[in-house]
Amino acid sequence: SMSSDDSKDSSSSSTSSSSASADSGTAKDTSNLKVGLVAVNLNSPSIAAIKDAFVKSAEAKGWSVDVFDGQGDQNATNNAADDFISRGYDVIVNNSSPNEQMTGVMEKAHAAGIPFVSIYGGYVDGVDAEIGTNEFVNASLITQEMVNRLGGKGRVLKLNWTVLQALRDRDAGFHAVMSENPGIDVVKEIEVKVPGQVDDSYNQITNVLQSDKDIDAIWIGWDELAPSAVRAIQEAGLADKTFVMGFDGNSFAWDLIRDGSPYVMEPANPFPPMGEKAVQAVETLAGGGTLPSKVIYMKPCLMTIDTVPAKGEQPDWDTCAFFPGEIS
Amino acid sequence: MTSTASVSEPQVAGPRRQTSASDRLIDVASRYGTIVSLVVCVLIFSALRPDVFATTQNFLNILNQVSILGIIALGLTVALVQGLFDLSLASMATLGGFMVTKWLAEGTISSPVLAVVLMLLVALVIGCLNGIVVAYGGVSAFIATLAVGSILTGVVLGISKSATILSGIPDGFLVMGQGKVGPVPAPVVFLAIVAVLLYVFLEQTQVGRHMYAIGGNAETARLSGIAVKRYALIALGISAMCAALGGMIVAANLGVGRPQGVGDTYLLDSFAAAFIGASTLRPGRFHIIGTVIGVLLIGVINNGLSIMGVETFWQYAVRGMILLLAVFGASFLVARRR
Amino acid sequence: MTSTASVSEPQVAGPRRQTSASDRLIDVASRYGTIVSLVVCVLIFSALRPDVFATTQNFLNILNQVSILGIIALGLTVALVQGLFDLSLASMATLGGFMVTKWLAEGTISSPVLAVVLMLLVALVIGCLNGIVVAYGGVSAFIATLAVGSILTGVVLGISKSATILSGIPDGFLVMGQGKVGPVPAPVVFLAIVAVLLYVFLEQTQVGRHMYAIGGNAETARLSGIAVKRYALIALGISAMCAALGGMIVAANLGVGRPQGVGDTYLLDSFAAAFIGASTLRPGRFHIIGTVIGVLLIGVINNGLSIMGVETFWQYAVRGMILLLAVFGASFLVARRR
Amino acid sequence: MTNTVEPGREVASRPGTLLQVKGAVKDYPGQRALDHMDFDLRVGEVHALLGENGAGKSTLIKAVSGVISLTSGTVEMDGVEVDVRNPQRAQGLGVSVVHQHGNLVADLSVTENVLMVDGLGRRAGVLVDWKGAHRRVRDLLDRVGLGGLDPRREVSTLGAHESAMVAVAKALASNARVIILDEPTTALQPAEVDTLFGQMRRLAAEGIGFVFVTHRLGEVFKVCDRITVMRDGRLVGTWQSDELDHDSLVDQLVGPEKSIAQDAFVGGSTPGDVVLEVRDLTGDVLRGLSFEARSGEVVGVASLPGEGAGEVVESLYGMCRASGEIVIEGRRRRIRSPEQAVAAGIGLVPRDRLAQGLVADMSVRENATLASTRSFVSDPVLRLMRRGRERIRVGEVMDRLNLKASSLEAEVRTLSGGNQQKVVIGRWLLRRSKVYLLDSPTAAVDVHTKAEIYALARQLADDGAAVIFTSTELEEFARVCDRVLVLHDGMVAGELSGDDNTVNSIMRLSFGRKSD
Ligand SMILES: Nc1ncnc2c1ncn2[C@@H]1O[C@H](COP(=O)(O)OP(=O)(O)OP(=O)(O)O)[C@@H](O)[C@H]1O
Ligand SMILES: Nc1ncnc2c1ncn2[C@@H]1O[C@H](COP(=O)(O)OP(=O)(O)OP(=O)(O)O)[C@@H](O)[C@H]1O
Ligand SMILES: [Mg+2]
Ligand SMILES: [Mg+2]
Repeated sequence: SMSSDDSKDSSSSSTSSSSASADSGTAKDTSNLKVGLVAVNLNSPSIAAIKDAFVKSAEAKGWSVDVFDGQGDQNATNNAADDFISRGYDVIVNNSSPNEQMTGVMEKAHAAGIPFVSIYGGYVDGVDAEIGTNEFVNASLITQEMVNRLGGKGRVLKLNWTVLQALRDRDAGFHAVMSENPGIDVVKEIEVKVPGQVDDSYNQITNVLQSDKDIDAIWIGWDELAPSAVRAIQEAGLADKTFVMGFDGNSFAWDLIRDGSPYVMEPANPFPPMGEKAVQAVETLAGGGTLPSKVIYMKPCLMTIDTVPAKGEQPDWDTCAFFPGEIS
Repeated sequence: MTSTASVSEPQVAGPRRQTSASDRLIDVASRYGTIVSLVVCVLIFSALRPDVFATTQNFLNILNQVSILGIIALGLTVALVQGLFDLSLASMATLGGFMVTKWLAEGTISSPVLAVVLMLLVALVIGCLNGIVVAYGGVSAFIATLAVGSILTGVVLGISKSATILSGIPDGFLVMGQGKVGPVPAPVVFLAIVAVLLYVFLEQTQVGRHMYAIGGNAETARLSGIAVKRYALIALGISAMCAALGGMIVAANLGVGRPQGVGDTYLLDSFAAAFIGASTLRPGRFHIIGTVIGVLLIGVINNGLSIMGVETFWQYAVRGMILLLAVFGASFLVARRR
Repeated sequence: MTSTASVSEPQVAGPRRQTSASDRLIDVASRYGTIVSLVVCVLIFSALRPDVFATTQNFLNILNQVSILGIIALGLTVALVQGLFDLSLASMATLGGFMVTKWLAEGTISSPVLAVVLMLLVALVIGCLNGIVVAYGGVSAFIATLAVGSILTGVVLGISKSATILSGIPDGFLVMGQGKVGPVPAPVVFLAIVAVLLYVFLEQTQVGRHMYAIGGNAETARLSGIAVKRYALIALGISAMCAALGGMIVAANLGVGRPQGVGDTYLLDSFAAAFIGASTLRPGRFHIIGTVIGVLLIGVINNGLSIMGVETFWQYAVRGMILLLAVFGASFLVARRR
Repeated sequence: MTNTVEPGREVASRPGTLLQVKGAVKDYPGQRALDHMDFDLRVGEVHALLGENGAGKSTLIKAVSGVISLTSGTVEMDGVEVDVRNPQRAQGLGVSVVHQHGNLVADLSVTENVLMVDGLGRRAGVLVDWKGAHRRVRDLLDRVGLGGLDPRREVSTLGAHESAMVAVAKALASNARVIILDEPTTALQPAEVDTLFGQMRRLAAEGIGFVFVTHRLGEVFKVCDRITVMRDGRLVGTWQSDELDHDSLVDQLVGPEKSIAQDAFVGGSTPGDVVLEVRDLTGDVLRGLSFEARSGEVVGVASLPGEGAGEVVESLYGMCRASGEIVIEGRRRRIRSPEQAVAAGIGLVPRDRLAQGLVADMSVRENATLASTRSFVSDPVLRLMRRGRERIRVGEVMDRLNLKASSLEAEVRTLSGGNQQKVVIGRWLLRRSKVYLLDSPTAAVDVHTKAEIYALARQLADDGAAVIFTSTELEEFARVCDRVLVLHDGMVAGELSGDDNTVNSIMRLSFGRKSD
């Protein structure tokens, strides 16, 4: 089976992978598929964006999609997927649940001959297609950009919640870059308390900045913490000195970047295109075809004050720059 | 003073006179309100989606969906019988799921059965510690279990270094969450066993009888020679064991040991189920059958609404309204009764 | 029974005899246990990090950090005085923060003051609805507010489409969370105002005293002609208003209107604070000063541990242990007293 | 139950009918508590409302004071029909009540309790005027003979008798025209009863009408102008109090089919072996008390409140700390908790039935077997309760106690007071206790049941147990006890038996005077 090494290739070639279905010999009819999509929590705007894009694109093909929202309960989400399988759906789509927590579902799907397609679930054996991003690579690149902005020297505060796998990958990227940049002093690595992350991050950063004003940058694991970090910096009177960077691509984070706040950049994950890409993968698999790679890594867009789209708009996911070097 | 012996009325004199029909209606409505709501919900969902909702498969699915909530809520019911709020059950569930997978994955313990039993014992000990703090320290259960819950959260995060256990979990353990007995998923089997055991325990045993007595009037129980304090240990021990069992089934179902957030999902819902139960059949008292009905009501609402494809925000709103109606129907009539 | 008329001794009043010194010590310890714990925590943290912890700046910082929890917990205290668990305060806080920022960002209402007042009124109405369900529907507050909380969650999610509001919020509103009065942050000012108002309300007004009467014995209060039901509306109305105010200050402080999770952060902690308070000064009763001490204790522990740079998992664990000790110290002695 | 018409003896100065209830019916699920009851109260009279436990007295009072609504029937004030839908309305009409249960909130101060109905009074529009409130309450306390009591004290720190008087003060606080007292004297000492009666007469002279409920018939003739007797929710009759004497009143109360042996105590069988031996009991009040009780004996323990009788019960039952030796059937027992007391063979019938004796919403059967569950378990491991056996044994015991309940599965709260008391006694019969502590077992119990309880106390002793008995009604000692220990200042002031066992001598000793 494919190892994750293949993924690097696919990420660069992902824009052209949609033609893969052509080579399938035993094409089945894919005109009215019945898709069961399970999401662990549709309250999250990114998960909801993936779902919306998937459903829209699937319905355009004449498929029917049934959506289950686990409302935070992974166990219920898995059971719902099992239920879809036993009710004879043609495809199971996992929207954003960690795939490692769905291996039982995959086994049942395979036993029933049903493809298991995952969006942003992290690749594990048993997934027929994973449409996602490489968080380790993205984190390494953006952290390097932070180092560059600091000119290789500075003091950095890090906040993360390493319970989630995607956030652990980003953490690994951070440490990989740090190990090569001895000039950067990691003042403190704070494990944020979840739930209560927004308030906790605000309090913890405030507590640090109270006694240590010499912080050049704050690295946060995901952009939900951005307003807290920005506010704590402003309150400490460090808005001109300390900057913040994070991840994900929530619109309120773009607002912060656009406003010229201390939150200066993040890689924004292409959630809506992931939904569309997943529909293509489903079509291929359900038609009896094979994908060139089981892992389809999508390229994020770098968001800075220069690249952030106007309010209410999306970046051009296909052509946007990822590497800072691509901007100029 | 001897003359009273001659009074020879039949000892058991029935109610003095007939109850009015409306009285009886109110009585029935207050006892069966939540059950009626449950049935109505099932009927409505069945009518709207007969092909999907009203299938054996889906009913098994509903049971499967609620099994973990059910196991946790049933344990909580034992604690609530004595008026003890157990808020540590969320982190107890997380601890249970995590520790077992850790032991098994790292080979500390190779037998899944042994690991599960050991974890249940650990939970029992922690629950008893809760009980000691409550009974002998005189701390209200609410704050004691909240504090212990915080400690447990810290312990799991410390032991795990926040990392989820992904691989090395033997199939013999996973079967606890993913296996089936005939058409019946394993978690449902566990739910049934826990429900029957705790029903017998609370309704049919001496200890259960004493627990209800303590819940009804602790002072009377104490003056009747019951060692009241000991029962807080038993109750919170059972509650902790059920929470740990629930957490282990989650871990077995997902095939991973998560270090955080497993139990929190079930915390408020398990209280909701028990409180719904306390307005069923025996208004004002927590009991196993009531909790089972509360759990089913929550399960049917969640399943029905999601099968109908109702938008998430509507699911929250409608769920709240149905809950309100279910309990309202019962209590409104009780209140009018005086 | 005729001969008794001659008995003319003075009525035996007052405690039977002198309290022993140890009795008095126990009494003092049980009343002041949590306060002592608070002082001890402050002293220890000050000794360990005098430069950082024991500064005016940091004490203001602690107050600022607990102000929102404090406002919510104080409102909850009013409900708890009557034994009403208000679980809707989490989503009430979320609703409060989100709606106001939405109105202001979209220009529905341009005056921040007007928006805040309007939101408080909306909260009052929702709280009163809670109260109506509880008082007139006879539903237990626990389940009623849980259900209403679910409805509110759904409403905010529906209105917001899960999107957070960040831009377009006027400074006039932000000042509520970010402004200062002299060196004192605005949230602390709000906390102080709420604490004083509710203290006077509960201790010095007829309505407040009636609430304590109802909390002490609702049936007696009813027989005494207090319109008991009405007070559930008032209490849950106040609780909802405080929750909404807390939510608005959160929004103003960070400058974002979040559609979920704002209030949940404070739910258990506000109960914890109130329960700690109920083991302070007047054991067994909820009161404003007690809750303030509970809030401060939580705030000092969180701040101190974070300043000491203790690892997060230790923070959870140590916090749990300190809470346990603080309340244990008090209650242990009370329990021994009988 | 013959004459419902009372021969008019109208006094010119008090002509008006203040309150009138006509055809009152109240149905509870399974039971009709009031059955076409009629009642009237005149200006300036004290009107006794009597009946056995469960006759419907409290129900009638609740209907008049807006606590419950009648199924049918009317209430008139000053001849005008009124709708008393809630307690507030009743107060508006000038009706003030001391309810039988739950009159005070233990957590609150005396002032707050006394002024709960009337309001504390305000200063500057909003804030409570505490000074004024305390002043008003001090005046009221003065009037009920509690002049020295600090109105700021919490009610939970008061003695039972003080609470009772505070409850009366609460009723007097509002400017009521009708004051209803539902068993106000249950916890009162004789002197306090007299104080209360003095107040009632004074206020009656001012034109206030009193409804007075009691089970102590002596009180009725002392203070009441008229007497209404009810039975099974129905009116038996209304009389001027001088038309009845004690015996004819008892006949009306209990009805034709029951009769009460007037002389309950026929002297016990000769006492057997010593069952209980107490040596050198020392506690808060007790100063080295020693006594013994033999099988077949009913031993009374009397003292003024707070002078030791209560502490004897509490320390024998492990409810308070006391030193000394307790020997039961020759074995020295360490009793530090009720659990150990029960294990030693002691059973307590507590004074406060509802708070300490019963689990109100459990069944008769479950309440009865609460102390003896161990003898009903299937096996030592699973310990399943054998309900069939429970039912049989409880049935036997309750037969013996002559219990009246709709069934053994009825919730015990639906029973009348006397029958509830029998359930508690039955609990210790099932446990086969050797020593019974009967702590005011006849409080709030009707004449008929009282007689039954006296007989039971005797019977327990005759069956071989030792019975320790206390009461707030001193003449009960003479009716039940073989001998009475009178305590004064924590020590035995004297022991009375036979002809010496009289109310007067008990009282004299308890005040520390030697009996003549
Ligand atoms: N809430 C209730 N529900 C059902 N039955 C009730 C209720 N309250 C009273 N009863 C019944 O109504 C009858 C009359 O009760 P009530 O309290 O009026 O008696 P009472 O004359 O005051 O007796 P006591 O002398 O013991 O106080 C009793 O049989 C009682 O069991
Ligand atoms: N005037 C009196 N003379 C003698 N004994 C009395 C008198 N009045 C009451 N008693 C006795 O007092 C005892 C109960 O009184 P009470 O319970 O109020 O006091 P106590 O129990 O000693 O006080 P405490 O419960 O506070 O310790 C009974 O045994 C009763 O017979
Ligand atoms: Mg009565
Ligand atoms: Mg006493």
